[in-house]
Amino acid sequence: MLKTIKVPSHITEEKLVSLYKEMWLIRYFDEKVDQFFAKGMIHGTTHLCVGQEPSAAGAIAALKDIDKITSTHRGHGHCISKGANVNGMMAELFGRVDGYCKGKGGSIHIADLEKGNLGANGIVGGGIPIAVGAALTSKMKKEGYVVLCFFGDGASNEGSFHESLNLASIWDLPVVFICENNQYGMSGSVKEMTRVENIADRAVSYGMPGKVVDGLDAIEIMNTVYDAVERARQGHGPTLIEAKTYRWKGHSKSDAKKYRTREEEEEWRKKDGIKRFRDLLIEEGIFTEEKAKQLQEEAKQEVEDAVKFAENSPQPSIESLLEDVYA
Amino acid sequence: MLKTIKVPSHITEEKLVSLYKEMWLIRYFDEKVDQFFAKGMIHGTTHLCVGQEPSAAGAIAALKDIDKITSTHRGHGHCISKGANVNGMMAELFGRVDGYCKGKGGSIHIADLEKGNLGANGIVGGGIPIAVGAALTSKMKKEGYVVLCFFGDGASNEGSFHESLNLASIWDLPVVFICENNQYGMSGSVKEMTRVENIADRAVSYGMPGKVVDGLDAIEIMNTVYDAVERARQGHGPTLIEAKTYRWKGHSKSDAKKYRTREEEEEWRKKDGIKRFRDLLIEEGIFTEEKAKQLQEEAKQEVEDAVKFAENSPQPSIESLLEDVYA
Amino acid sequence: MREITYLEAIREAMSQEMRQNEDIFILGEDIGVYGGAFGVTRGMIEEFGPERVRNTPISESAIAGAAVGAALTGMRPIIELQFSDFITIAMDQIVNQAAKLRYMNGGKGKVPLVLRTPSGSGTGAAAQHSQSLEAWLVHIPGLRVIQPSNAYDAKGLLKAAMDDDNPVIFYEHKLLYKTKGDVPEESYSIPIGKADVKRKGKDVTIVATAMMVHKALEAAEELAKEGIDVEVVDPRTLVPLDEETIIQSVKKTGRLIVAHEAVKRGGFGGEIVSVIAESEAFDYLDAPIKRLGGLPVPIPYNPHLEKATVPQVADIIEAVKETVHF
Amino acid sequence: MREITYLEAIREAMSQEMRQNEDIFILGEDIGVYGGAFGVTRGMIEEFGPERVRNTPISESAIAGAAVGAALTGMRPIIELQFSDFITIAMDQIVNQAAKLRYMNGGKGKVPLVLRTPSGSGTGAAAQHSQSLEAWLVHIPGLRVIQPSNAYDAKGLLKAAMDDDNPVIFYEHKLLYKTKGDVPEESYSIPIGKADVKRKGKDVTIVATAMMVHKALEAAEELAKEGIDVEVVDPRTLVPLDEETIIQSVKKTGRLIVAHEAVKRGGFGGEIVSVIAESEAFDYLDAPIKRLGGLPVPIPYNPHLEKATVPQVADIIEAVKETVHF
Ligand SMILES: Cc1ncc(C[n+]2csc(CCOP(=O)(O)OP(=O)(O)O)c2C)c(N)n1
Ligand SMILES: Cc1ncc(C[n+]2csc(CCOP(=O)(O)OP(=O)(O)O)c2C)c(N)n1
Ligand SMILES: [Mg+2]
Ligand SMILES: [Mg+2]
Repeated sequence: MLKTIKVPSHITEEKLVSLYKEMWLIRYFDEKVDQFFAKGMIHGTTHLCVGQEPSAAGAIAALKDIDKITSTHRGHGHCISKGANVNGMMAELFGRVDGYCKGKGGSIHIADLEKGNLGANGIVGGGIPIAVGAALTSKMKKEGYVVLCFFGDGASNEGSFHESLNLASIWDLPVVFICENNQYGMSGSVKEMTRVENIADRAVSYGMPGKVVDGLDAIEIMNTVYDAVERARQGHGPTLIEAKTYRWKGHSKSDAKKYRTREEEEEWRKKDGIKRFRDLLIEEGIFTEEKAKQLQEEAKQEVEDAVKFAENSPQPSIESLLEDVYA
Repeated sequence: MLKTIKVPSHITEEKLVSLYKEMWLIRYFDEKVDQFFAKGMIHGTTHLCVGQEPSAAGAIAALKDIDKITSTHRGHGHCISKGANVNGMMAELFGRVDGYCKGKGGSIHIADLEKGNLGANGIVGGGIPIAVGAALTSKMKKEGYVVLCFFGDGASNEGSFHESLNLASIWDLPVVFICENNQYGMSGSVKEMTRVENIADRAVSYGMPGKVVDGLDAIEIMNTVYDAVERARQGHGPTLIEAKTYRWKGHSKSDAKKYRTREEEEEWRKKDGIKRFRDLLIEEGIFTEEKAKQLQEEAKQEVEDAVKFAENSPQPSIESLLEDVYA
Repeated sequence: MREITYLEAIREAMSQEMRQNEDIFILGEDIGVYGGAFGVTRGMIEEFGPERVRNTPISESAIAGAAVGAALTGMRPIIELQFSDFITIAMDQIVNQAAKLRYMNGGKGKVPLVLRTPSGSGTGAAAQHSQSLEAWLVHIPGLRVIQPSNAYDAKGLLKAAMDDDNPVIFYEHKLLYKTKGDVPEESYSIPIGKADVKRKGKDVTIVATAMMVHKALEAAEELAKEGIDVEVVDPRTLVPLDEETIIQSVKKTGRLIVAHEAVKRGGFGGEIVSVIAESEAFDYLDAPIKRLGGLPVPIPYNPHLEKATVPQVADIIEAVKETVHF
Repeated sequence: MREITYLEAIREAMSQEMRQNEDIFILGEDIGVYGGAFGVTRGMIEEFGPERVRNTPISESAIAGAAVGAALTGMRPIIELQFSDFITIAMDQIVNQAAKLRYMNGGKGKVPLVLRTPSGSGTGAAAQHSQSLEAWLVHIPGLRVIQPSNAYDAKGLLKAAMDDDNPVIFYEHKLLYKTKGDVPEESYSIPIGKADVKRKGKDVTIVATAMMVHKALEAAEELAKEGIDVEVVDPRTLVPLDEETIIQSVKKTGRLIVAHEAVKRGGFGGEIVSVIAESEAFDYLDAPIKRLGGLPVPIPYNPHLEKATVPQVADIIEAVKETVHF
C-alpha cells in the first residue's frame, strides 16, 4: 500500500517504477531525435514532447491493454507509453524498412495498431473524429475497450474537435478526450487564441464532464484519466480532460521561440514532472535514488541501442514505393 | 411612451405597427411559396419559416440600417425584415430576371447586399464565418456596423460554428450570433443531436455571453438583440443568442414529418407569435383590431402583387448563363 | 426480370448485405425515419434499428472521421453524405485520413468504408447542391471511385464496394434515383474496374458516365437513323479505370467523344482523353477527340439555364457529327 | 538586376501592396512573430502590426470564411494557408462560398481574396503535408489558379492576384522558396492568363508547372547536347489558361510532353492534353502525347521513395527521347 498517494487499483509499485523509466525513455528519445535533426541526419520535421512526459505516460498508465489511443504530431511519448518499441520508432524516423511504417510514414504518422495506438496525425484535430469512430466500434461490437484521444490546445479550436465531442456525447461513446494544453499552438498562445480560462470548460457545450489536471503530475493525471476511462467503459459516455503542461523545445525543427520569453520557459522547466515523480517515489520508499539513476541510465541506453538498430536497418527498396496503397 | 412594454429607444409605435405587418408579409410570402411548390410551379426546393416570424422580424428590428445580416436556407423572413422587396424575392423563386439573383440563385441564395443582407446560404453553417469576416471589415474600416448572424440549432453542431465563434470572440468582433432553435435540424431533434439544455450554453466555450429568449416574443428578441448589438458596436465583442421557436411546416418541399408528433405541432401553433404580438399592440392601444386586420390584408395583397410581378418577369436569356462568374 | 429503381437497387444492396454482415452499418444525416434526403434509406431503420442506421448531427467532418475510425477498428461503415457538394466539409477525413492511413502505416490497417452520395444537377437545387466533383477523388491515391449509371450496375457495384477493404466513393446521381431497370433479387457483385459497353457500334466511341450514359444512348438511337453507329462505353468505375476496354473501343472506331456532366475544365474527361492520347489507340484516331462537359459556371437555379449548363442529347449528336465528318 | 529569392519576392509583393492599399491584410496561422511556417511573412507584423498581419487560431474553415466575408464587404484579404493539404478543411468556404457567391447573387458583390499556400513534396513532410492539389481548384468555376515557378513570376503574379477582384488561389512551391532570381525592386504586374515560354525550341514542347519547369529546363540542357531542341512552356496561370501559347508551340514542334508534380491520374495534365487533342494542333502531332506526373501513391516519408514518387530530370529526358524517336 502506498502511503501518501492514491492510484488506480491496477497500478502496482512495479508499474510506477517502470513508469518512471518510461518517462526517461520518452525524454531521451526526443532529445536524441532533436540532435539528429539538428545535425541534418533525419529529414522532414518532428515535434518533440520533452517536458510533457507525465501527461503521456500518466494518462496511458490508466488504460488497460485492450484500450486504444489516438495521438498527434507530437506523439512519440504517447507511442512509447502505449507499448511501442523505440527501435521501430527510431528506424521510422530514419526512414528505414524496420520502422513502424516501413519508412513511409515518418515521425508524424507512426501508428502501432497491435498495441492499440491508432496513430499520430499530421492534421491538427484530424485524429479526434477517428477516436470517436474507434469508440463506436467498441460500443457496437461490445469490445469493452475505451479510446483515449490526445490532442493539443490548438486543436481545440478546430471544427473537428467540436463535431467530434458532440457526436461522442450524444452516442455515449467510450472515449476520453485529453487535451495536452502546452500553452501554445505553434506560436499562438492559448490565451490569445481562446477566451476560456480552461479548455476543459468547453465540455459544457457537450454536456460532458470537464476536468483540469496538472499536466506535470503523473499521478493526478493517471487517477483522473482512470476515473474517466472507467466511467466511459461503463457506458456513461465521454469526458474532456485538460492537462496543463509545457513543451520545453520549440514547436518543430526550426523555431526561434519569439512568441514566448526565456523566463517563462525557465519557470516551467523548474516544474519538471519527471523529477517530481522521482522525488515522490523516493519519498514513498518505492525506490532509492541509485535505483532511479540506474533506470534513467537504462532508458538512455535503450535509446542508444535504438539508434544503432535504426542505422543498421536498410533503406526501403524503390519497388516498395507502389505497395501498401490498397488493401 | 409604451405602457407595459420596454423597447429599444429607436423603436417607435409606427415601427411596431409596421413590424406587425412585416410578420404577416413573411407568413403570407412563405404560405404562397408553399402553394406554388405543392403545385409544382416553382422548382428546386425551399425552406419555409412560417411560425418563426418573430425571431426574424424582432431581431432585425433591433438593427440600424447600416448593420448587416447573414442568413440561412430558411431565410425569406430575414430577407424581408432586412428590407428586401417581395417582388424581387418572388421573381427569384420563379427564376426570373427580375429576381434578386436574376434567377441564378433561387430560394437558398437570395442576397440583398444593398440592404445589408449578405445572403442566404445553402450550406448549413456556411454563413457563420462569413458573418465574422464582415464584422472584421467593420472593425478594420471602422464602419460602425454590426453583423447579425442567423443560423439554426442544427448548424450549431457544425465545425464552422465553433471555429467562427472562437475567432469572433478573440478578436472582439462586432457580430451577434443568433441561433433560431426550431427544435429540429431536418429531422434530428436538438434533444437527440446535442446534450445541452440550451444552444446558448455553448457561449461558455468562447467566453462570450449566452442568452436564451422566447423565439415567439418579438419584443423580448428585439430587446435582447439590441443590447447585444450595442455591446458589440461599442467594441465589447460578440454574444450568442438563442431563440426557441418552431417551424410549422415540414423541413423542405417534401417532408412526412415522421420525426415529430401532430400534438407537438399543435402545441406550438397555439403559441403563434404574430397573434401574440397583435394582442400586445392592441392592449397597448397602439392599434385596433380593425387596423390589425387591415395590415394583415395589405400584407396578403403585397404577396399577391409579388406573384403577378414574378409571373410577368421574363426568363433569363441563355446567353446570360455565362455572365457573372467573374467580377 | 424484376424491375426496380436505381434507388431501390441501392437500398436493396445495403439491406441484403447488412443482413449478412453485422459489421456493416450506415451513418448520416436524416437517414432514420426521414429516410434520407432522397429516401434511399427509407424503411431501413425500421428493419435494422437505430444502432445500425445511425442518424447523425449535421457534422460532416465528424461523420466521415467517425467512419474512418470505425473502419480502422473492424467495422464496415457506409456514410450517406446528403449532397455530394458537402464533401467539401468531409474532405480532410476522406483525403488526408481514409485514403492515406494504410500507406502511411506502411501497409498496416485498412479502412473499409463506403461513402455514398448523390451528385449532379437537374433538380433546381442550384450551385451548392448540384455539383459533380468526382474528378477530385479520382486524383487521390488510396480511394476507389464508382459512378453507376443504372439500377443493375448500382446494386452490383455497391455490393462490390461494401466487400472492398478500401475507402470507396460511390457517386449516385439524383436524376437516376427514379429510373428503373432489371435487377436480380439475389445479391450479386460487379467487379470494380470493369467498364461496360452499353451499346456496341463501329463509327465512334462515346465514353460517358452517370446521366450522360443515358443521353449518349439516346443520341446513338437518333444517329443510327442517319447511319452513324455509335459505341457507348460506361467506365462505371473511375478508379480503377478499365483503360483496356476504352482503348480497344477507340482502336475499333477511330473516334472518341467523352461526355460527363461535371465541369469540363479539369474534369475526369481529361483523364480519358489522356489515356487515349498516350496509348497505342492514338495512332488509330481519325479525328480530334472531343470532350463534352459542364460549362464553366456554378449551376444556376433557373431550369432553362440549369439545363443549358450540362451537355444534352443535342450536344452529343452535334459532337458526333462533327467528329464523324471531320 | 537585383537577385532575391522566390520567398522574398512574395513577401515584397505583399509588403509593397500593403503600403499602397489599406484594404489588404493577411490572416493565417503563425504569420506573426513566427513569420509563418516557411518564413514568408517574417518581419511583416513588425511593419504592419497585428491588425493587418492577423495571427489566427488553428481553424482553417473560419480563416477562409472570414476572408470571404471580409472580401465581400470591402477588404482584400490574403489568406496564408500553412500547407496546401489543409485546403481540405477550408474547401467548403473556397468552393461553395468564395467561388460561387457572385454568380449565385446574379452578379452582385465580389470576393477579392488571395489564398496563398505552399504545395509540393521534397521536404520529407510526408503524405499529409506534401500534396499538389491544384487540379481540384482548376475544376471550380469562379476561381483563378496561379502557380508561379520563379521569383520574378511570383512577384508579378501575386501583384496581379491582389489586384484581381476574384478569389485567386496562389500556389507556392516549398522547394522554390529559396531559389533566387532577378526581380525588379519596383512593383509590377504580370497579366493573369499569359503563359511564358521559358525556353524556345523546335523539336518538342514540354508544358511544365512549378518545380517541373526547372526540371524541364535542366532536361532541355542535357538534351541540347544530343541535338534535341526542347521548348519549355510554363502556363503560370492554370485558370485562365493561355491555350493559345500552348497550341502554337505544339503546332511548331509537333510533340508534347506535360509534366507536373501532382499525381498524374486526374491531374491538370489531362486538361493540357485535352486542350491539344481538341485543337487544331491535334493534326500537327507526330507522336502520342505523354504526361509525366506523380505516381498514384501518397507521398512517402523516406527521401529516396519521396523523390521517386515525382518526375525527375531523368524521367523527362527519357520521355522526350521516346517522343522524339517515336
Ligand atoms: C489542420 C492543420 N492546421 C495546421 C497545421 C500546422 N500545425 C502543426 S502542429 C500545429 C500546432 C498545434 O498546436 P496544438 O494542438 O496545441 O499542439 P502542440 O503542437 O502544442 O502539441 C500547427 C499549427 C496542421 N498540421 N494541421
Ligand atoms: C453542410 C450541410 N449539411 C447538410 C445540409 C442539408 N440540410 C439543409 S437544411 C438542414 C437542417 C438544418 O437545420 P438547422 O440548422 O436547425 O436549420 P433549420 O432547417 O431548422 O432552420 C440540413 C441537414 C446542408 N444544406 N448543408
Ligand atoms: Mg499546444
Ligand atoms: Mg433547426
